[in-house]
Amino acid sequence: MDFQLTDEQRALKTGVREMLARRFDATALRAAVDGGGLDRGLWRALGDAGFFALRLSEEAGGVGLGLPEAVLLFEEAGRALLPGPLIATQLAAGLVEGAAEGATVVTAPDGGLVEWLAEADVVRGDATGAEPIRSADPLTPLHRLPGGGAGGSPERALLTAAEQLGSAGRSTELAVQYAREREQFGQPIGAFQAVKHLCAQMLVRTEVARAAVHAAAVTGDPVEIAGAKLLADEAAVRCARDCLQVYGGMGFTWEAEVHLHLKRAWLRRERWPTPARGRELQAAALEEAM
Amino acid sequence: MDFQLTDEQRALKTGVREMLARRFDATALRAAVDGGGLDRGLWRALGDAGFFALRLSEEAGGVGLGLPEAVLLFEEAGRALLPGPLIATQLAAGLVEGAAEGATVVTAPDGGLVEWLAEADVVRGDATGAEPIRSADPLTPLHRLPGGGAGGSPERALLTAAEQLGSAGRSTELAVQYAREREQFGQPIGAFQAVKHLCAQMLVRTEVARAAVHAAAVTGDPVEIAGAKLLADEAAVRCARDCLQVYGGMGFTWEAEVHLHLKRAWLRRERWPTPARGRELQAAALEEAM
Amino acid sequence: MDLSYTPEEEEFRAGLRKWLAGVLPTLPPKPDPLDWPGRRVYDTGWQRRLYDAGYARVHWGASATLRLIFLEETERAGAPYVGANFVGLLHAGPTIAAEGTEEQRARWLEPVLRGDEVWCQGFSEPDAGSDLAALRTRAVRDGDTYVVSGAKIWTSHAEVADWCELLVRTDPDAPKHRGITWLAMPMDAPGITVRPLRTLAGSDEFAQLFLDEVRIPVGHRVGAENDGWRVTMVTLSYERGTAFVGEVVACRRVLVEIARAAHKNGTWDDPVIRHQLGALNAEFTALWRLIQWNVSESERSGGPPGVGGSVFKLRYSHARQELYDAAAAVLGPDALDLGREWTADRLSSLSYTIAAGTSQIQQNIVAERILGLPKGR
Amino acid sequence: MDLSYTPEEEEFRAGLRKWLAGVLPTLPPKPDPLDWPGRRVYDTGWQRRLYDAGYARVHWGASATLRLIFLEETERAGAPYVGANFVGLLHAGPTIAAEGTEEQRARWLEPVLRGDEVWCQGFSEPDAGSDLAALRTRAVRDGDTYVVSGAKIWTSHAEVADWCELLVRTDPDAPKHRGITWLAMPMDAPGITVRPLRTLAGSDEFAQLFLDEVRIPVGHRVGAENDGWRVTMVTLSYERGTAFVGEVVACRRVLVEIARAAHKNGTWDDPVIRHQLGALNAEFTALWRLIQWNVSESERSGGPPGVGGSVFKLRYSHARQELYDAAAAVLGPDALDLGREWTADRLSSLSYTIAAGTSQIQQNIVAERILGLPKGR
Repeated sequence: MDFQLTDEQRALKTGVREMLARRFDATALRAAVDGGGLDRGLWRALGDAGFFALRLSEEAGGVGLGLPEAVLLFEEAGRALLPGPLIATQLAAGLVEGAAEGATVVTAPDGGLVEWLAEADVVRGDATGAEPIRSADPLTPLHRLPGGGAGGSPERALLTAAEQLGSAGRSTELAVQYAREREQFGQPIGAFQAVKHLCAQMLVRTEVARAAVHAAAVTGDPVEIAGAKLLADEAAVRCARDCLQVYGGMGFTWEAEVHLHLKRAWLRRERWPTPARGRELQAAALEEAM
Repeated sequence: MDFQLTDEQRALKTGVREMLARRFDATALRAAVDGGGLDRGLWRALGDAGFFALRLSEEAGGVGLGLPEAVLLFEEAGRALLPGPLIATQLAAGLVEGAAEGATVVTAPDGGLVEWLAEADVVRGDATGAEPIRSADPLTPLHRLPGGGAGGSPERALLTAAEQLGSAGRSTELAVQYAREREQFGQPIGAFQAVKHLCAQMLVRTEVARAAVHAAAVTGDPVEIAGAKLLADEAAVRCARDCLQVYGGMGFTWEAEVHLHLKRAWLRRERWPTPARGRELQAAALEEAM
Repeated sequence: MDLSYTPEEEEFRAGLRKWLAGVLPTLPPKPDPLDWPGRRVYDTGWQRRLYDAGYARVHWGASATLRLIFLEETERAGAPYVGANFVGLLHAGPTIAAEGTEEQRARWLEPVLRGDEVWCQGFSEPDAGSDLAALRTRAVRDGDTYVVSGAKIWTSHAEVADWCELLVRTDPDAPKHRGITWLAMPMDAPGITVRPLRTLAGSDEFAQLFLDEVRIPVGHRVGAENDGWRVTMVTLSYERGTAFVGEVVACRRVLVEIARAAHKNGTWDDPVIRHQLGALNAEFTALWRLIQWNVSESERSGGPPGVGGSVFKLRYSHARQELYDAAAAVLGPDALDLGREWTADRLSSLSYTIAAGTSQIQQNIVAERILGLPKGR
Repeated sequence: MDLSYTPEEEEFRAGLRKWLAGVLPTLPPKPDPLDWPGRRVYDTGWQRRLYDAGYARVHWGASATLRLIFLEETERAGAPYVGANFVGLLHAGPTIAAEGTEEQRARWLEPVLRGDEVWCQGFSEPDAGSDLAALRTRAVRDGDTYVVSGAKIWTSHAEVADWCELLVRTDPDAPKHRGITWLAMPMDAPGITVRPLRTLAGSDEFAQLFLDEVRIPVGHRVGAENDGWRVTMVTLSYERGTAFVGEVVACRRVLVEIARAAHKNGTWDDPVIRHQLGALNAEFTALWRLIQWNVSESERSGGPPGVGGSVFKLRYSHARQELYDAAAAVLGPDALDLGREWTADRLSSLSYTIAAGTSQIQQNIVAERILGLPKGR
């Protein structure tokens, strides 16, 4: 048993992070927030880098890696606030032409919502009757499906959890950095216990979620995945929330990155399984263990 | 509108506090904790002081006061950890001979439990099949009734809420006092924000519960009473819990007063309406307001 | 413990209700949220009607109980929000009423009550948020004028205000609380630049002010030079007092609406949701009672609301956020729809544990000033 | 990311399981909780069986993964708890193994592993709780002997221990962390008084030690004089590492039992209860994975578990309290019955956010040592 990342996994993570820092920097993020639509060039670049083909076998032209590696990728995507129907497109690789290469943008309904419906080339699943809504997340255009969301797939849930985990980590990082730099009452606010303990709890939530998400990626067990999403949802939402509290007024501006994490975390929490559904699934698992 | 206490109410509160300090001091408390049984002398003294006859009309030999005054009395009783079936006996005044004078000890089933069954002279209500249990609260012998608890009366609920409120206030007071005196790392622990904020939240919970309980005493409205008990239950349990955290190891000893408040608060929370039931009652009230 | 109102108070309430019922249908349509001049006209027009009907004076001078009834009834009736008159009626006005000279009161108070003049607030600065007293906007005396330079943030209605209540540093060498002065700055003075500031809710409700050698007459100073901190505390404790009355009434209404929405979409059948809403019902009932308690206390003491306001603010700001979290739980995916009123309100609610003193600062105040816990070294 | 075990590890697990299945039915009946000598006999007897079967060495020296498997399997099989051997195996033992001389290791380690000698701990003092380094028990050098006077608190198994790992102050003038020394005190030395200390759970599980000029040979010192703080930190970080493995396994079992009880008394039909238990299932699964992560990390670094143990402890202590709160919610009025196992366990769980570093202290550690936030002035 060695639950740490392998050297290859570390290298993959670093590579993706660097690629995203280059291809989706602060300026690109601002442009996306201000309603730039889906950046097809970036999508293609992601395809070229193997983002979508990651789990496709090498014979099929893919990278041939597994769920744990996909989780690392989506953590980085969540951390960078990368926009677009990333998960649906990766899951379509090998099934929908052009998806693996980043030439085709694929979306799919999830939890009563469809992301990027107007910009997608292919919709997997039934989006009949979808109506556009004014999305609370400036990085994700949304359509609302009539009726509630049906079930979902554990793989989608796991990759969503990975995005939440990356976002939670980033919110923690932002809060800590701000707490080190911002001075009030003659010292960095991070020297005050109230702020210190907020940050410590952010780290705890993130690390517990990380253990859950990584383990679920290794086992692929649907119950463990549902539990991982539950913890990752909570980590992402609460870390963004606490980061906002650490930032104070400065986090309340449109320019700060903080609110983007909160809104995206709220959105991902609506994907299957929602926390209420996740708790029911966990309870059902307990029932089986009786 | 003047929601503050009147001068008479203040005097009553002070009078009861002083009487309890005299008649039920630290030594008496320790004796009661160590299983002294019900102190009949104290019971009689409470009767003489008008504790039980408080709401009986003057014509009937009572004090002729109302629910708000009763609430102040039971706040003090909760604060002092006064043992015995106080509420059942006060509610029996004028109905059960000797109750008003403190000559008769009256108990009544509540929430699936009966307090002081073996020591009571009169039981109001059905205690058939009651079995003794090892009570978690060293100050209250308990019997368990078969089946769950039936409904209860708003008056009982209000007076229970008053006891919870008094206990919450006392836990807050204990924590603040300890935080001022206990030194660690070269300063009183109350100078650390973590401890400071625990204490501040204790006060907030207590004061919100106080507003709720006092208002419910004035209006006598059953829904408002149920809401007051919900808030007072939470204040009593969480303040005792936080007081324990402020005390650290020192609160974990049998000798410290802290645990007695926690255990009694847990017990009172089981009286009707329990928090779950209280939330349902509040939801039902919302439904009516629709 | 008396929650009943006097016959005079009941009469005031009945008269106000009747008046509101008559006047509200005659109001013009609400302006677009981005139309600042239109909002000013609308808000001050409403204030003028209140003034003419004799209700304007309820904001200061009158008893706290009458103010409570006024805020309760206007909110209940769906009357316009205080809006552009907020700073004038609830911040600058009370400050001038308490600390201004006879002449200053005569000059500034009446126009606020009549809706003739609008005030904005210039307290916070980018580097002085929680630590408000660390503000650095400088005022240098030049004869009978202060020359002011610096930057302010979180100013509402700056675009359409006539006056700005400004905190400036007049003595940079004094301990930080002792070198601050309160000035009334005319917003048409040369050297003022207003730049809109977008919030996370996507609104341009606030602005930044940039001040470049703005000249303000010494006669516009309220209180003594370097005594501005004390002068300001009057305003802030006022804000923590009855300023939220209308909001609590509104929250109780929203809670019923959320319950109605839950009935409609079936989530009411989920006990988890039902308990969440039930707990909030108890919470907001208690907060209403706490307001009544605070008002009674301030009536007795005769002064502005005490630190008890911090207790209220701590709990209310949290409860308001829980209310909109509950709304989101009921709405499910619809909570992501900005077209829903509660979605925007949920975003604004996030500022409640931050603005006008973060919850962390409020907890320090409660612990140190009410509970007497020592300051840390 | 590999959660599978090596063939050797699987073999170890299978062998242990088989051995446990054979040996557990042959154990004597459990002693009464108040019978300290009986408990010592029982606990050390079990340790001796482990030793004879070759499993004792798993506590130190062996890989953290083998220790993990050992703790998991013994707990799952319902084997006796470490009990009286706790301090020897998990505190004093690892300290001596890491910091003792060749001679000290030879003298003290084997008897612990064989269950021949029992250790207790003398760290905390009434005035040095969270601030452990403020301890005041004095040791004065007299030739090749330390003469020790003072008082210790929260000592388990003091009545039946052979040795006490003791922290004493040897240099009162040095900064508080630099004047502390670690000593092994024989419990039969003259001058030691043991007084039972009753906890809020009503048990006499702990004792206070009063030391009156107790003479301890210099050769019983582990590490250098005045270096005891560093020596001790090894022990404490060990405690925050894998010490809770068995408990997490036990918590997962208790959770299933609570669900069973909920089924039985009908509370399972209440979604509020069901969601509470479901959330705990996710929580304890994650805590188990976090343990595996921490063990992997310590295998890689080769040293004792790092500050990651604080992350685990913060979350676990809270989760354990939530577990027993959930049990109480399921039990309803029966939660007030001390005859129910969970009622007593709920009371003990209250110490988890306090003992071995309060949650407040742990959060400081996480914030300062992991996140690099500055210390307050």
